[in-house]
Amino acid sequence: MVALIITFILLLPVAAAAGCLIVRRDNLGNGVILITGLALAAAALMMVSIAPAGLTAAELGGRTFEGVILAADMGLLIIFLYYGRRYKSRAVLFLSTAQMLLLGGVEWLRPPWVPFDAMVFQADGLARVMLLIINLVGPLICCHAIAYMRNHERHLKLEKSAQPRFFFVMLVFLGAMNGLVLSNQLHHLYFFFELTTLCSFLLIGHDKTPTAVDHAVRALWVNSIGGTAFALALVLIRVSKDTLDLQRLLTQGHSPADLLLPALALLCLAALVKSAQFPFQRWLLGAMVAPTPVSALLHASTMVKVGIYLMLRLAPMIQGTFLSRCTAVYGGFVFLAAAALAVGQSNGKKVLAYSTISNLGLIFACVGLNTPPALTAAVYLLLFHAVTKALLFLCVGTIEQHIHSRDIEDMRGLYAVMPATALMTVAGVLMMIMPPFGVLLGKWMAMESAATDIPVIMLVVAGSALTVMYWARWAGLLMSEPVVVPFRPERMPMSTWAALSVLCAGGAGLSAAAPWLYDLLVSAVIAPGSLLPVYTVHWGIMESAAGRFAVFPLSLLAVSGCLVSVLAFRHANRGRAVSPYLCGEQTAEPCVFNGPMDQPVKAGAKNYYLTSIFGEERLTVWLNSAAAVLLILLLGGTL
Amino acid sequence: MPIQWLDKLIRRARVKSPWLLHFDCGSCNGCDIEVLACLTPVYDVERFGIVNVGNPLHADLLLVTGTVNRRNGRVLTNLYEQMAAPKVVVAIGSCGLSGGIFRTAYNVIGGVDQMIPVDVYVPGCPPRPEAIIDGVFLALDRLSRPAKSSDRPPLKPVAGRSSP
Amino acid sequence: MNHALIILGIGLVAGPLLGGLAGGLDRIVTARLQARTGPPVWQPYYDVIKLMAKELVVVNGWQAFCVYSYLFASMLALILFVMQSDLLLILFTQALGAVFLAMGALASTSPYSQVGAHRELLQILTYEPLLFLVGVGIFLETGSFKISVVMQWKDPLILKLPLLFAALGYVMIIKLRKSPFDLAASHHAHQELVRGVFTDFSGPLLGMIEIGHWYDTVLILGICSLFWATGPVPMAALAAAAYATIILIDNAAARLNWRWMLGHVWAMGLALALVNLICRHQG
Amino acid sequence: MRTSVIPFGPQHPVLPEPLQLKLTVEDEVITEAVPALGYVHRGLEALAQNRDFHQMVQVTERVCGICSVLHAICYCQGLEDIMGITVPPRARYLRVIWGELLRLHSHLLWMGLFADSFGFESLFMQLWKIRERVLDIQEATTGNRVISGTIRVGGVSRDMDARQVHWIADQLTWVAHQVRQIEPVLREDFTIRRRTEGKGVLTSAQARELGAVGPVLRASGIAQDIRQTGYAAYGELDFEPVTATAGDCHARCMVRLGEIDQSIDLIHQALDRLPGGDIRSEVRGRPQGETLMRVEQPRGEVVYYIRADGGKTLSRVRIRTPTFANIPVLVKLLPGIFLSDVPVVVLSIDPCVSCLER
Repeated sequence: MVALIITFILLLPVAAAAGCLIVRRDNLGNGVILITGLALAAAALMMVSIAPAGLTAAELGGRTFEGVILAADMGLLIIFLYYGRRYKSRAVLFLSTAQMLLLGGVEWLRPPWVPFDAMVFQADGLARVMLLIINLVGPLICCHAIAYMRNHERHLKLEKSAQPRFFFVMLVFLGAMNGLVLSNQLHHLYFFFELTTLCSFLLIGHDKTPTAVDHAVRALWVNSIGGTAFALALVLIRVSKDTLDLQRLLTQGHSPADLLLPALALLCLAALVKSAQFPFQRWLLGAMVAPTPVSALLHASTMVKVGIYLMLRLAPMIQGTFLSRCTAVYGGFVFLAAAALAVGQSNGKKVLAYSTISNLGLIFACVGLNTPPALTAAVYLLLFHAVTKALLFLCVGTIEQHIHSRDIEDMRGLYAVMPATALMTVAGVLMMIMPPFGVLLGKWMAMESAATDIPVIMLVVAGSALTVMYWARWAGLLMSEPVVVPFRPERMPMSTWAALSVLCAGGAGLSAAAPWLYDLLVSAVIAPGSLLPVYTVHWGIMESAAGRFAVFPLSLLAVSGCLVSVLAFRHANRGRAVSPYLCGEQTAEPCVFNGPMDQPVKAGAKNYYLTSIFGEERLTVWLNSAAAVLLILLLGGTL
Repeated sequence: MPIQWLDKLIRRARVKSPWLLHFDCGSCNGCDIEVLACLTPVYDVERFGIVNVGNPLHADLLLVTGTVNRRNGRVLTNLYEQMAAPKVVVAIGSCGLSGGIFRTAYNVIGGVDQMIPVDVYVPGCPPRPEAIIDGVFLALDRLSRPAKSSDRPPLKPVAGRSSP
Repeated sequence: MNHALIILGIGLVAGPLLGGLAGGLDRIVTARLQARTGPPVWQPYYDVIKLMAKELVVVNGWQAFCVYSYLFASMLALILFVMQSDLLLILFTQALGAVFLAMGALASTSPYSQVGAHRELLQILTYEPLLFLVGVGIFLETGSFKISVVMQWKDPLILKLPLLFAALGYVMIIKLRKSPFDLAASHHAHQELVRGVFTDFSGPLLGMIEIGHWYDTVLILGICSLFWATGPVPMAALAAAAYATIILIDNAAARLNWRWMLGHVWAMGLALALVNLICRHQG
Repeated sequence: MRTSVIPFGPQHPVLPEPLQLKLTVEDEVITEAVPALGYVHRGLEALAQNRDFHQMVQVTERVCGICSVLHAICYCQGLEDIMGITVPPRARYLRVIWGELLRLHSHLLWMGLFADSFGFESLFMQLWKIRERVLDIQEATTGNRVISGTIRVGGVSRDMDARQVHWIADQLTWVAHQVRQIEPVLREDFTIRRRTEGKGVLTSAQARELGAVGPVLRASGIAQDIRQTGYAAYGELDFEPVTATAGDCHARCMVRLGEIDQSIDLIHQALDRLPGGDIRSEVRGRPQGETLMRVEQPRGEVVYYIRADGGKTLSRVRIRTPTFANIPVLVKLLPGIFLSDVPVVVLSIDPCVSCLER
């Protein structure tokens, strides 16, 4: 049964991708995508409902599989080299060559040895959480992409549709992610890690504009740094240990004498690069040129989470080390720094990108703290951030196609134009910052667990305040213009509507169900052994020694409060409408006052972006330098 | 019975908490500084719960000083329309009543009642703070009565009210 | 269950009762400091009753949504406090209220309202870290974020966390909208932003904001009183003393601008908190 | 950087008078300020053509309720100049006393509003409490609190007896004592200095170039005071113009604070030296000719140009008020400051829109 599901979940996306490439007919292709999505979601849900299990090497044909993976690895690197030559990127050429040499070296010196009884693919607690994210959020984003890409190509006036290629890569990516989280052998994981890099590169450059290509190449070489670090780590582990098996490494633990700790530091570096932490954030910012579903899938919900996933895997091994402690401070710093930069942005997608980096930083901080409560916080943040951020990205994508701008200022009063999307955007924003929603639950857990670590908590509280600032002003101005029109959903394609509303409802529903998720999923990630659970759950109230969060009661109250507020909104619309205060010089036109020489003047306040304090040009250099110092500390500390 | 009691409470609260908006139409400042003086320690109208809120959306009481011309008349009407009912208007000073000494000047339309309905007229050039407070209390008397829509004649169309 | 309902009732009533009273006393004390007599102590109730009975005048219906949410969050925060729940959760809930108020102000296009909303957000930005650090400090002393545990703590926290209490002073001044930090909305409109965030709220909505502010006042004074939580008398005394000090500062200071507020409060407040925390827990 | 456009006025709680400033703002920093006027314009000067020249005194007093006596004095001095009337010495001294009382109450009023503009409400209350005493003196000596109506062509219409002179001196001693108590707050208080120092700086060269007048000019280090020309009885009294060098809002406040002391001193001097005799000379005939008369008001120099053609009414009265002269200064000072400093800088020139627009 398990073997079947794992094989299914790995091979179906690839098969469907091939199908997309072959079919080349819109309706049929869309059908393939939708059915694949449904099947993947069902498979992931089934996986959650059965006991942890896996596939052993014997079941996969032993050495043959190793050979396939090695060949694929080399194939990937050759593709990298090809793109490096084509786009004249020395960095890519150099880093890919280095990886080839490292891999070849390890193969030649001490080939990875996978005993027949070793697990190759394993679905344990953490993998199941990741599978849920990938296979529930991923297909929804693909569903949204159907209409999005149609509009996108209409807008670009393409003669020959590039959609088959687009969906091919998207689906391959889903398969790669599934493989990545299921892999139990580090060198297999490396292959999938590189495969996601390739998918990301192809999707960022999808539009083939000079900017897109430029940013894609940047993403490729920056991520190659991570790949190289990963390959180097493989060599080091291989030299010091006789296995690349994650489970065995975990049970063996580490001894300071061997090279495991530097190897772990290198893996940590690979994770940071993949998650676009400072000072590697530029590739993610550049990646925003990609069509928005790509940003949602790769650069918010799933691919950037690979770093977190890797760290969560390694967390038990680095427990109590300087590396772990350093990661906590580093993560806290990135949380603050990226939030500060987000305040200075008016480009919606950039705000989302910085917010993603910032939240990933917070998760890194939690992983670095490496206590059971902190790891619980990390898993909750991982889960809810993926859902909420996917929703927000898709909303911005939908808005952008409608108003042809992604600038926050242009979204003023969006409610009058796109009521449904505006409401869902506001809901998404509120889910990011407000109790009782999941992201805040995670943040609450993070704060409670970070409270004993004074440097980290200082960074986290400051970053948290900045986060509120940039989200709240965005949500506020969506409702800004006087609302006179009755509620009337704008016309949007069924697939868009379905994706947005399922994500929105799912985010809210999952938030309310967070206490049950704890027993179902999360506790298995944190305490696979016989440790006592961190939180006790009863009546939907999560309680630990340090604190208590009444998730379910608060959710009920929030729902009732929201209903009352909606009634108030409807009631208020029946009140007498007056123009806003304009010092007595308002005119019949909204927001226009009689100015000097009796001329009408458009009044209006724009948001504060505080560029003199939080400007990108101003801060980035300093923040990057600080992050680099922390990073050197993090890597150097292990030697 | 509870309704009556509530009604009484509300009317009492209205009398006890008049928030005023002061607008200087075209005054010489004489009346304005006397209005301001009402707020200060010697007269201290906050004793009666009167607060100068400076915002039509919050105010119950519109104190207008000075003569009306086309330009400030437009502002005056705008402010009056932004106020939430129940509201009362007190015209202060000879100019606010009729145009006063400037009545014959070329840019003067006349008193405040040329633009908006006035409830209480406080004469004087300028009226003393005591007189202004007295006028406010006369206006409060009106606030404490149940408001009828017939109390408010519709605004007269006056040239210059809407922007050109 | 009965017990819980009684506590719920106390939470609901304490806000308007104590908050309104505190508002009335504030106005009398302020008036006396200004050589005036001032209004009767129940003046805030008159104001609110009057506002609630006014015509419903709206600029944008979302204001109503936001105001109700604000009031709801403020009530919830106080109820959670009275139920001796988790301190961080309470802080998050009150932040929710503050954010809704700012969003309500953003819903109006008037520049005064908009600028006020941004200043409100900047104020949240300024005081939030300090408020959370206060929670962290209490946690580090007592080992729990639960107020029920803090209330059973035998020693007055202020003796251990004096600098953190000073940092809380900044928060209280900002949160109670007092000079020198009443930047987003002043009690009496004589500032450049008219009434800032409140500018475009009118009648019943303004009344509800006022009630929400009562809840906020009681909550912040309650958090302040946790610093001497050995019994109801010292708690009340500490809160009263802090409130009186803040009124005094309010009357002896000009309003400063937000740049100064952000820079000064972050530098001073975070330094105070950091020094206090490090001295107690890593020294 | 995103720009916002904010209408500041005509109805705005910071400005008691209707004046609109269209402010363009970037993150609360003003980039452009355009004033819009005309809300208070009544057409006063034209009234001179249908009032006789005695009646016109009452109109000039109402150019502005805060500068009332000094407008009347300037106008009457102009007519006296045209008609060659010598004003009795007692009337000249009484004019000085009322003029300085007016300056006193105007400066206290301004200082209160100024305190209010940076949010120091209790200071506003204290200053206005002191000011009430000055108004009491005005009321006791003229019969009216604000607009006195005692100035006539050829002299004044009311006298004061010895008992009143004594009483005024006592009251002023009290006022001086109160002001001395508040002075350190205005001078030293951290928050006030934070809000006023370095805000709206006007160099002396700029002040000259833009034609600033009054305390604004003197705060930029230029010791120019029209009272030094010696009109009314000023030639017989001892005083020096109060100046400051910084040219910012705090300096303007300090100049006005100095002038409060100076006014109290001048009134004391005038009361001490108050000569006996008539309070009004006889006015005969109709005026003919033209004149230009300057008087120092609380806000600075006011200029009256009067032309009479021998009729009962005057053919032209032209008033150049101090605020009119200071508006270019204001427009120059606003760009570059914070939105929160707009009220402080606007009030620092002590704008009198009623004067400005007449």
